[in-house]
Amino acid sequence: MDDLFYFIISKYNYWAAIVLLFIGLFGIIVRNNLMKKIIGMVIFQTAILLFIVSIGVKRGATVPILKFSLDKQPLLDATAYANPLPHVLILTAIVVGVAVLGVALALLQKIQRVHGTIEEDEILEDMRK
Amino acid sequence: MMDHAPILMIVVPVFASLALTLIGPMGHRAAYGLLILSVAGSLAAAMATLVQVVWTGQAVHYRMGDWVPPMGIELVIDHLSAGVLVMISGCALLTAIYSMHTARQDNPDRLNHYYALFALLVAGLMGMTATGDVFNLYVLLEISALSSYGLLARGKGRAYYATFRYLMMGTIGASFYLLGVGYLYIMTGSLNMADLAEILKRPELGASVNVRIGFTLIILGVWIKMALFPLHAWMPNAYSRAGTTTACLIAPLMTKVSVYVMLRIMFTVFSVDYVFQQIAWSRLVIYLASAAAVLGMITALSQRDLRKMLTYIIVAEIGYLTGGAWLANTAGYTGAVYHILADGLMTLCLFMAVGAIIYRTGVSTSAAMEGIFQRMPVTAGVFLIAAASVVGIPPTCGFFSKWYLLQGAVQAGEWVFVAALIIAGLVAATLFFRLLERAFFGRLDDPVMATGSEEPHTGARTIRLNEAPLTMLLPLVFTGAALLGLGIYTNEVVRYLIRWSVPAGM
Amino acid sequence: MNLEPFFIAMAVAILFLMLCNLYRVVAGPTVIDRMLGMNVIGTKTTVLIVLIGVIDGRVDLFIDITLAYALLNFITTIAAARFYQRLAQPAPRDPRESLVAPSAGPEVEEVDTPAAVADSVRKETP
Amino acid sequence: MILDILVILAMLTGLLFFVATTVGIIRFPDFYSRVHAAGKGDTLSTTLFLGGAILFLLRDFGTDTLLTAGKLLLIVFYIFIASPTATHAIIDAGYEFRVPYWTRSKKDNSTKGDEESMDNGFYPEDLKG
Amino acid sequence: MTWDASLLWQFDILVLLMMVICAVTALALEGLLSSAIVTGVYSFLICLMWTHMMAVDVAFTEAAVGAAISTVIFLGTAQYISRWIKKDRPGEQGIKQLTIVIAVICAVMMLNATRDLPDWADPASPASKHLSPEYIEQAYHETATPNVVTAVLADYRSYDTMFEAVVVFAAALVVMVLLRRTSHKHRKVLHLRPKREGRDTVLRGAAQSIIPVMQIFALYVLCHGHYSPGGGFQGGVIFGASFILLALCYNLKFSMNRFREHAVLWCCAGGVLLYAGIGAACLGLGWNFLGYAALADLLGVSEKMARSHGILAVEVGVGITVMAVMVSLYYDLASGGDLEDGL
Repeated sequence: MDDLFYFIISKYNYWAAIVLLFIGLFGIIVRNNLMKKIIGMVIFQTAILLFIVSIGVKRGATVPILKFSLDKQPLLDATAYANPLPHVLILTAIVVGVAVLGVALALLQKIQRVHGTIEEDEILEDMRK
Repeated sequence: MMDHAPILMIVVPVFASLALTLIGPMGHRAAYGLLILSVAGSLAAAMATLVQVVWTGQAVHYRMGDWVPPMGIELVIDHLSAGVLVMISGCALLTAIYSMHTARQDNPDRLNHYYALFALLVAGLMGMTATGDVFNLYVLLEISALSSYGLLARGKGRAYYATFRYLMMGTIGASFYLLGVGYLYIMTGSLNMADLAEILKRPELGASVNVRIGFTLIILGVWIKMALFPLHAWMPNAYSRAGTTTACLIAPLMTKVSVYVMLRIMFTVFSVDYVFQQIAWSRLVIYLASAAAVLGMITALSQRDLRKMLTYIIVAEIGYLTGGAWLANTAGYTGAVYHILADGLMTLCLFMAVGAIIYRTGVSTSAAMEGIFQRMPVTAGVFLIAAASVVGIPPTCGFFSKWYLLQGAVQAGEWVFVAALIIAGLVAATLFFRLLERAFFGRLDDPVMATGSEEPHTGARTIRLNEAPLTMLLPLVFTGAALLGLGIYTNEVVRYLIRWSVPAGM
Repeated sequence: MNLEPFFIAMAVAILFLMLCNLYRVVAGPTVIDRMLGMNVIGTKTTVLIVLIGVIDGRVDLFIDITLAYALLNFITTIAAARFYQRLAQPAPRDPRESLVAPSAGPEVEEVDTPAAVADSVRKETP
Repeated sequence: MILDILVILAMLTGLLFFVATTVGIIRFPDFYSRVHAAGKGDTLSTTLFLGGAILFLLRDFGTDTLLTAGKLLLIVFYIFIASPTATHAIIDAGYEFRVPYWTRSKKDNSTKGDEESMDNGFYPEDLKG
Repeated sequence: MTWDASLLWQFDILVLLMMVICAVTALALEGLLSSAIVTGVYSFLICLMWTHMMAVDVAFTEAAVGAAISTVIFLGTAQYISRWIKKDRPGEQGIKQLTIVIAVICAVMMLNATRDLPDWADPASPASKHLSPEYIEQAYHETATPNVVTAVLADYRSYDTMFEAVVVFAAALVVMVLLRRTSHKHRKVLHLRPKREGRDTVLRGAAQSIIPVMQIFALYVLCHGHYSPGGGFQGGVIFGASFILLALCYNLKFSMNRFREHAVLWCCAGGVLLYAGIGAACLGLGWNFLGYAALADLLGVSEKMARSHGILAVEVGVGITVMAVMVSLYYDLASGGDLEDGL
């Protein structure tokens, strides 16, 4: 029982990330509405970010900002801090995500203006004319 | 300055794009000059690096901020990337020169911003090729993707939906790549390519299912980006609805750089042994590539729109490249790398020629080809060379890449791929023969042509010479000459450049 | 006195309340209800971040996030409210524009090519 | 010790108000009353929680903790401004949309006695999306 | 078995459960605005998750982006599109179903493969052993920056960060190129906002008291990034959000009079130019690109402090760019490109 419990505890974060990933992918593939596709894309991206941030977690570790002792000496024990590298990667990736979101929304406005709809099948019909 | 060439070729276009945004409405000519200057600077730096790499026979390393590699980011330019870098900046320079009339035609307003995005795209592609860090590659991938969305959406009204689909697929591809990098990072703890390669040699990682998942995800992401056959649906519409300059810039470069990334991941980060022994599906790729080559060409045959036809030819060429890379022998690899260079030039040449024809006739269907030999002899001549190269006729470089690919396929015993190469070549011959027939014997009083060309119903064959402007013609002719030159100097290119980059264990 | 278990209990309790509030977000029925739910969840997030900081023992690093939340959560709500205020006025809508986007008007410059001239002539004649 | 008890008291009271808010948000029949519950209860309980945190910090008194406590006070202050204003804006939007009030008679008409049953015809169409 | 010493798993599981609920709801709802708002809640929750994973910088960014910018630009776009989805038509689902089957198979394989991944929060995992200890142990000695994330972001991997700034700059440029209209022939979907001087007083009062604090706070976040979570990006977003708040509480014109479109564009490019310019200056002083230690002689400090100052200067560049880009995105997206009337 303990083994199973330990197994769940040590993996649930990855499971959640993968489930969210495929929920997002499902949204992108299945939904007909382009706005929904964008929302699916956002969820898809955040799931990946969640996965990568999970890599940086260490048990019993704190924020990767150095602690100082009373005589102003930094505490430089690597096990005491979470892994900073994934945080850096994800910071960059979040920014990229916002940039893509902005461009996608701008395109959406243009599509609405040109085709009068943001439903994929109606746009395709409109283009066939 | 020589030491800093690797970074200069990436940063100079970035500075140019900033300047183009900042200086505001400074006139078409100034913007055009600035763009050409920056891309030429980039090309000069790339050439310098190439010379250095070939001269010393060693890869050039550039440490960003003087940090030692696994901690900092480094640029690594070896024989493979040096060649691709010169190809990218060269194609970009030719397109930049070519863009004088077409870019203004496509962008009556905001030409500066258009050129700024142009420069950013070049910077992104150069950075992707030069970098030695897998995450940095992701960031630059997104830069090139974002700027290409902007460029593609400058097309006519229906380009928006095509661009939107491209954005969705591109984001999914980039995200898969990022997830794959995450998997590699969680198993190894490193992001530097050389360091990753070192760590991945450990046997316990070789057998790990998660490393395999990471590899699969990265390759899948790159395949989406480069439009390999079942994942290519976004490409034809996006490229064919774009403006002429955009198409000339993006069509040859984006897909080729993605192929380069695939090679980099397969053979630098992972190894030949890993890819062809641990990955169960590696043999299936050849079939995928064969299908891409044949189906791409056949679909191209059924297109009426010239640009769409060329896009489907790209789909087929991607099939060649992928197949060559996954043949797992030296000849196939040589063919694939050589074909990156050759196909970049060839696609550029075709798109430029078609762009010039569309610019003069105003028609984008194959009817535009009617009588081109009489009206635009130079353009038509270059088009002929490019077509010969796609089909694979000896003095052009297309022949030699096909030759290596065939040789590799025969050595590997992949008869499906051999058949696919031959069939695709024949279909391409048919395709271009039809076009060239119309171009040579075409009648200008053809009713189809009457809708678009000048002096529709004169009856008599009074044909005025109506060649494209000089700024379009020069790069076009140069590209045509380069196609021949690359073909003639195949031996040298292979001996000094490609042989050096063949991965160990091939 | 070690208050950490108490804080953990508080945090989990607030999370349960958040789960209940999520019902309002998910079920609606109107958008404004969802906005309300979002606002409430935002405040609870603020509190939770402070609690996590207290549990971790380094509150000073978490406070900036909280302050950012307190300031920015406001913006979203205002934006949504603004949106509905604009929508509340009945207005005739014409979302469909001409097929060619005005910013990328290639026809303007195409005039110098002969084909375009022929094209424009043909358009005018009927 | 006394501070500890104060912390516990403040946070428990805060939790109580949070519970009240949640009950209000879930159970109240119409939009206006829900906003009322959210606006009042939430602001107060957040204040109480953050007050608890301030008290907890002041257990070990020093310049650092004083600074942090000051920032927390700032947060309390701005939540005190922002949260009611946001609620006001929401109410304003609903009011301009002429969202109807809930009245006893309407409730009597519905057999289930739950707000869900009358929602369908109750709110303007535009508000549901 | 050390699970009892692990992180607060009850907490995580609740948050993750809520995240999944939000994700499903956001994709299932029919109204697009509702989905946008549920996405906002999703971003709150993920921010909470990240705070709990001790990724404060990431959580800060997500707070700034998710709580303010994403939802606002979603709402801004929603003015110009139809706000209801139509039911998916049955006939065209064949290929989609095939894709879904493939996706589900992939999901099962990936879920199965997590067995092989290092345990979550395991201090002995390869990622925690290989590179990160060196960063943590050396960053302070080499850059005088206690916030390791800032040190890695703006010094060790500053090349990435430069291109991150270029990405947002490119996004602003693309959105502007796409949407900005010079002609006013094709007018908007929604009409002009009615004059409602009286009832906006509350909002304006609140805005007047909040905006200055917000801007000072943004500057603090920007400059204090060495010692606490925050830095250029977060500070920039908060500063940009203050202009957005101004535009929301008054109107777009009011905000644009204070921060004109030209100035926005200049700031967009200027920030990146500052960043790349510092890199090029290092190159000119004989070090490699972005080797801030080159500035030591110029500033008259040690190399370590020169790196610290370099990080600050670079963060200022990122902050300027991001601030301007967020404002620019809002201007263009919320007004539909004609800059007449925003949200």
